[in-house]
Amino acid sequence: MKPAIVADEMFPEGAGPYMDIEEAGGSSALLMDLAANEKSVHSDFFNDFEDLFDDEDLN
Amino acid sequence: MASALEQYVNTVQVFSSQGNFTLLCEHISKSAETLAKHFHHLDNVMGTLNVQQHSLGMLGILCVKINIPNIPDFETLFVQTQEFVNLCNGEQIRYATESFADLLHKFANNLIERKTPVRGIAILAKGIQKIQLFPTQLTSIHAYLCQLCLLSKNMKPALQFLDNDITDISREGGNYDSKDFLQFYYYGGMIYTALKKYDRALYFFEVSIATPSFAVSHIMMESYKKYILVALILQGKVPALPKYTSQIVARYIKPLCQAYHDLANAYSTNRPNDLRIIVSKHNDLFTRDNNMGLVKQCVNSLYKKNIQRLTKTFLTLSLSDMANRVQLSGPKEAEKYVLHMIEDGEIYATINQKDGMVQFHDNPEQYDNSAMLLSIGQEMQKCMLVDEKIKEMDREITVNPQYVQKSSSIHDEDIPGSIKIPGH
Amino acid sequence: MPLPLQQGLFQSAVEPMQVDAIQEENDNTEASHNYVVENPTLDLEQYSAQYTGLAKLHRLMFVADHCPSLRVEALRMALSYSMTTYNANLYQVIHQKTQEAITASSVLPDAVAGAILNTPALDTQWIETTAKKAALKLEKLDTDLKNYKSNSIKESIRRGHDDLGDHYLDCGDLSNALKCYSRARDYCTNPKHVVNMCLNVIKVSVYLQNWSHVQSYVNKAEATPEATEHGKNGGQAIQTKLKCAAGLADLATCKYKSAAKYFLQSSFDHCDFPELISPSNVTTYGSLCALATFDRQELQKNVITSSTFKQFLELEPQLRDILHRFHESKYASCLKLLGEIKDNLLLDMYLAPHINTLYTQIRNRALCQYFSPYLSADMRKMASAFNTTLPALEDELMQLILEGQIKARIDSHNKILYAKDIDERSRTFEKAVAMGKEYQRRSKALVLRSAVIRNQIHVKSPPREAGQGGEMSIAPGTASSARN
Amino acid sequence: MAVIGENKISKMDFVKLGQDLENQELEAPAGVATPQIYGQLLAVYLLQNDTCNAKFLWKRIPTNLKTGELSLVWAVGQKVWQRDHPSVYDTLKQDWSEDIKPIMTALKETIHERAFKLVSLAYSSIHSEDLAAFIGLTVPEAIQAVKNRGWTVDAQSKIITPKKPEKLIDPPLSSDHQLSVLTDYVSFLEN
Repeated sequence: MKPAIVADEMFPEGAGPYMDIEEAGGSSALLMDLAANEKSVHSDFFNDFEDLFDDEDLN
Repeated sequence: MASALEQYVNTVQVFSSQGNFTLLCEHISKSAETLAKHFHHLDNVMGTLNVQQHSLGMLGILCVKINIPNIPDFETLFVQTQEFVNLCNGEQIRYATESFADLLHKFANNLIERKTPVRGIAILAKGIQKIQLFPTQLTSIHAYLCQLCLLSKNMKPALQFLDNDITDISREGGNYDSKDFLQFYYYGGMIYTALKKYDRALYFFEVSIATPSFAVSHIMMESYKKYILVALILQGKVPALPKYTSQIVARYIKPLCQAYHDLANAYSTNRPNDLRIIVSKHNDLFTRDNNMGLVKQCVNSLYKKNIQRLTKTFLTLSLSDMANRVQLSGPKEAEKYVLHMIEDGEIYATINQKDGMVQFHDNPEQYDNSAMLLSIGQEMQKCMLVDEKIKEMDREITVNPQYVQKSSSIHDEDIPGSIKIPGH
Repeated sequence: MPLPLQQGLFQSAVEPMQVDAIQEENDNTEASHNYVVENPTLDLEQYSAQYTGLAKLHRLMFVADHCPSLRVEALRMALSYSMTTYNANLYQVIHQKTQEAITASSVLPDAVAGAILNTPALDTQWIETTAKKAALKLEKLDTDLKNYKSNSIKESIRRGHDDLGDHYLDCGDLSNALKCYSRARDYCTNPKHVVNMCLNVIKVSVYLQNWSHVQSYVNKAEATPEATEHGKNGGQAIQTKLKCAAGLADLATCKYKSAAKYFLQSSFDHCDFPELISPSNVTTYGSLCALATFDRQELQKNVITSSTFKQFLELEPQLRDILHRFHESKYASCLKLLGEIKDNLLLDMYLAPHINTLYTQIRNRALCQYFSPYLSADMRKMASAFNTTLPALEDELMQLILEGQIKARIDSHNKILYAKDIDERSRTFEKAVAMGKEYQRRSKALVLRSAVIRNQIHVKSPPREAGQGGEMSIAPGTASSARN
Repeated sequence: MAVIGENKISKMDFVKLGQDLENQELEAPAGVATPQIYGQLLAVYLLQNDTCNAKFLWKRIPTNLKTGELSLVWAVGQKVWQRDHPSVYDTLKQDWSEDIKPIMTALKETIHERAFKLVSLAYSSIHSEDLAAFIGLTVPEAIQAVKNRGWTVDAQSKIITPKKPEKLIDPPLSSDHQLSVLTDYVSFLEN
């Protein structure tokens, strides 16, 4: 599926490095690759905040 | 003082006075090792430099100091960094934004380790302003500022940066990374959520999720979870993501958030009991994700949504009927909900205690007064402003040599630079 | 969505079509397969007589599955009918079911019950001879076909395929039947043959419940010139078969309005399709779908005053009454009559999954029509007109208002329903303001996205490359490592 | 340090005061401000009905400082957050120190006024007991107060009929300015 992106059409040179991969029909292979290698990133990003959104927590 | 240090001071002074900052940066970068060797004397070196005239030289020293493991006298470094950020020359610093940002990142991390994140807020805020070319430029320091604000539970100082709609990103020597970007929008979304500015929060989470990606980012995944919850609180449903969202989201991130989809599905039945069942089913997971507070807000918002649905159907309704229909405990609780919703402008209604009825009204706004005209006018101005910005970008592209080359080689018949502007 | 898989259907080079296509779209109907009908007034003998072949067997088995009181009778009829076919497999299945049904309905131990209640014994000899006969016939037909092929007589080859298809169908081998029928396609020499081929494929596809297949072959047949005009009577008969099949496919895929239109185009005098559908089915399916989806004018013009459909309605006087009462706004008695025939309808294998949806739509339509001429209506009167209680009516109305089907508000205090005009002017303003906000939001996102792309921000697969760029790094080896 | 006397503060100054206090907190040595700063800022947030920021302020105050008057201010904050009007007035009944007295006095007035506005917006009739609790007065006081505002009180049932809030007066528009703005719009839309 060709991504219909308004902004990307405006920056062909900027979009190049990765848009080409998708448009070349390589996206499915890429995704398989992802699944096989468990390519997850940022798993160590700082998210150690307590629950800041509890309306009943007034202490 | 070792002669190497004297030479450093000398070079800094000479190059600075000549205004040869590119060469100076190169030199400073080469001197880092030497400086580190003599770190006991660095404070003396700093004493010989002028913070305004020799900002890059100072920065070089501070970067070395902050990189020393187990910083011996952090308090001194804190004061030095504070003074430096407040007084340094922004024009010089912009020759080394990467190092400046790095200094502040490590500085922030040190404060976090020392459990005093609040002390960094004012300094990072100042630092952002020093290296920004204009207020809508995003730097990597933004994310750290948001992190400090969240950690110290002092959200307000971040708003002056969050409220600016970003139009450009500081490259910081090519070091600006998607992680900085995602963190800024995720933390920013959290800050807006904490302050109950849900509309803006939703936008921030959406930006995070729609970032181009080729791997599963945990930041995007956490953003997606909160996106669902905030969307339910704000709109009572989960809107579709922008169509340019990466396929990674649909293929990998969505399946990893099944509990949140279950929640959204239960919400869409409009039945609070169904929702409660799902909440208790996934109670542990929501709590582990630190999202239980938001989940509870979702449950509460479903009652409100159901009351809003009643206003679309009824002219009058007794409070006890209302309590029955929306599964509240009784007329007292129903009255409380109605009262709060009237106060927040979420419904238009009046309570008649004499007979225990609620009367629902239409929005009293008739769009026939000058206050409304003014406000529509202001909205119009904003649209025109953003439209102008897009046109300007369009013009820039039209004259971009690469674009011209590419578009003329592919389709000769295409008119270059015709952007599809949403809504036109 | 099963659609992408279907694309393969016409692409395969060897076989013109794939047979084991998935049963699609059946999941959007009501899932309750385990209901039980207690008190039907169905005359099974008469019902069964309307169908032949697999239609008869499938329908009888469906009745048996859902109606305990008719189970044994239905299975016995199916069992004896199956012995007139070559379908030994189905015979054994039905036999097994019959035995179970008889035992279950009795309190006696199995063996005793079998003897006393006259359970038919499994006719192993029949099974054997049938299998043998079937094999012999298959062999003969196969040889014939080979001969035709070697002589290259197109018409004979076509007939050979058709005969083979008929035989497979008789044996209950649907996939091979479909293959043979569709292979005949290449040997069609005139439009009549094409239509014939289509009808064969349609028939098997209905048995397979492959509705998209049914629809596409109906289209194919209808696109064949002359075929439908050719010989006035024959043409109308074919037309009616096609309309019925299309109606069935649309009903099964919940396109009720379109289904109604197809059924209404059937010609009563040429409605002869016992392998699929009876004239009384056409009446029922057509009436209910029309009631659920037509507005007053459509109902008047296309159903009530339609001279062809009038003939159909003579078959089902109850439905004729229901239609007239609905049209005369006698909703209470109309809905009551609908309730009375519901049990029988639940025993119809094609209608049963849609009954609740259709009934709800009919009721909602009635509620909307009742209120349409009023500015305000007394809900007490309305409740009695619809044979319901005030709270239940309030619930129904609430749902209809929320769905936008009735533009009104409920005064629950005085139990009055008020028509509600929408203030178009305010709504336009509201919309404009909302659009402005959305425009700003999307434009901001666009500007930001362009910045993201300009700066090549995207989540990369690990490991991360070292930063490179125009600016100098003062502190060595720090910036990039620190933030990861 | 913002030391404020009872009479030195006008309503408009609260915004400025809040900003000063926020900065003082950020500049505080070792990241911990004085109870006085926290107390005043908390009270100002409540006055501005900025309950979110009030809540987070309370959450970031070091535990050892969450005592005395500071905790009393947050007792008010809790009730404001929960929109428990009758209890708000109870918690407000304190002998506040000079540091925050002017803010708390203003807060009480604001809440009282807010309650009046809400009742007139949300009720077409209300029992006098409920109203009294809502605006923090005794029933006779409340009846007198609403009579002063021109609301009607049923002598027998003591049910009160609030007067609807007046529509805001439309700001006048200069037609010259309007014309030029409209011209802009039209040219924008035509492009």
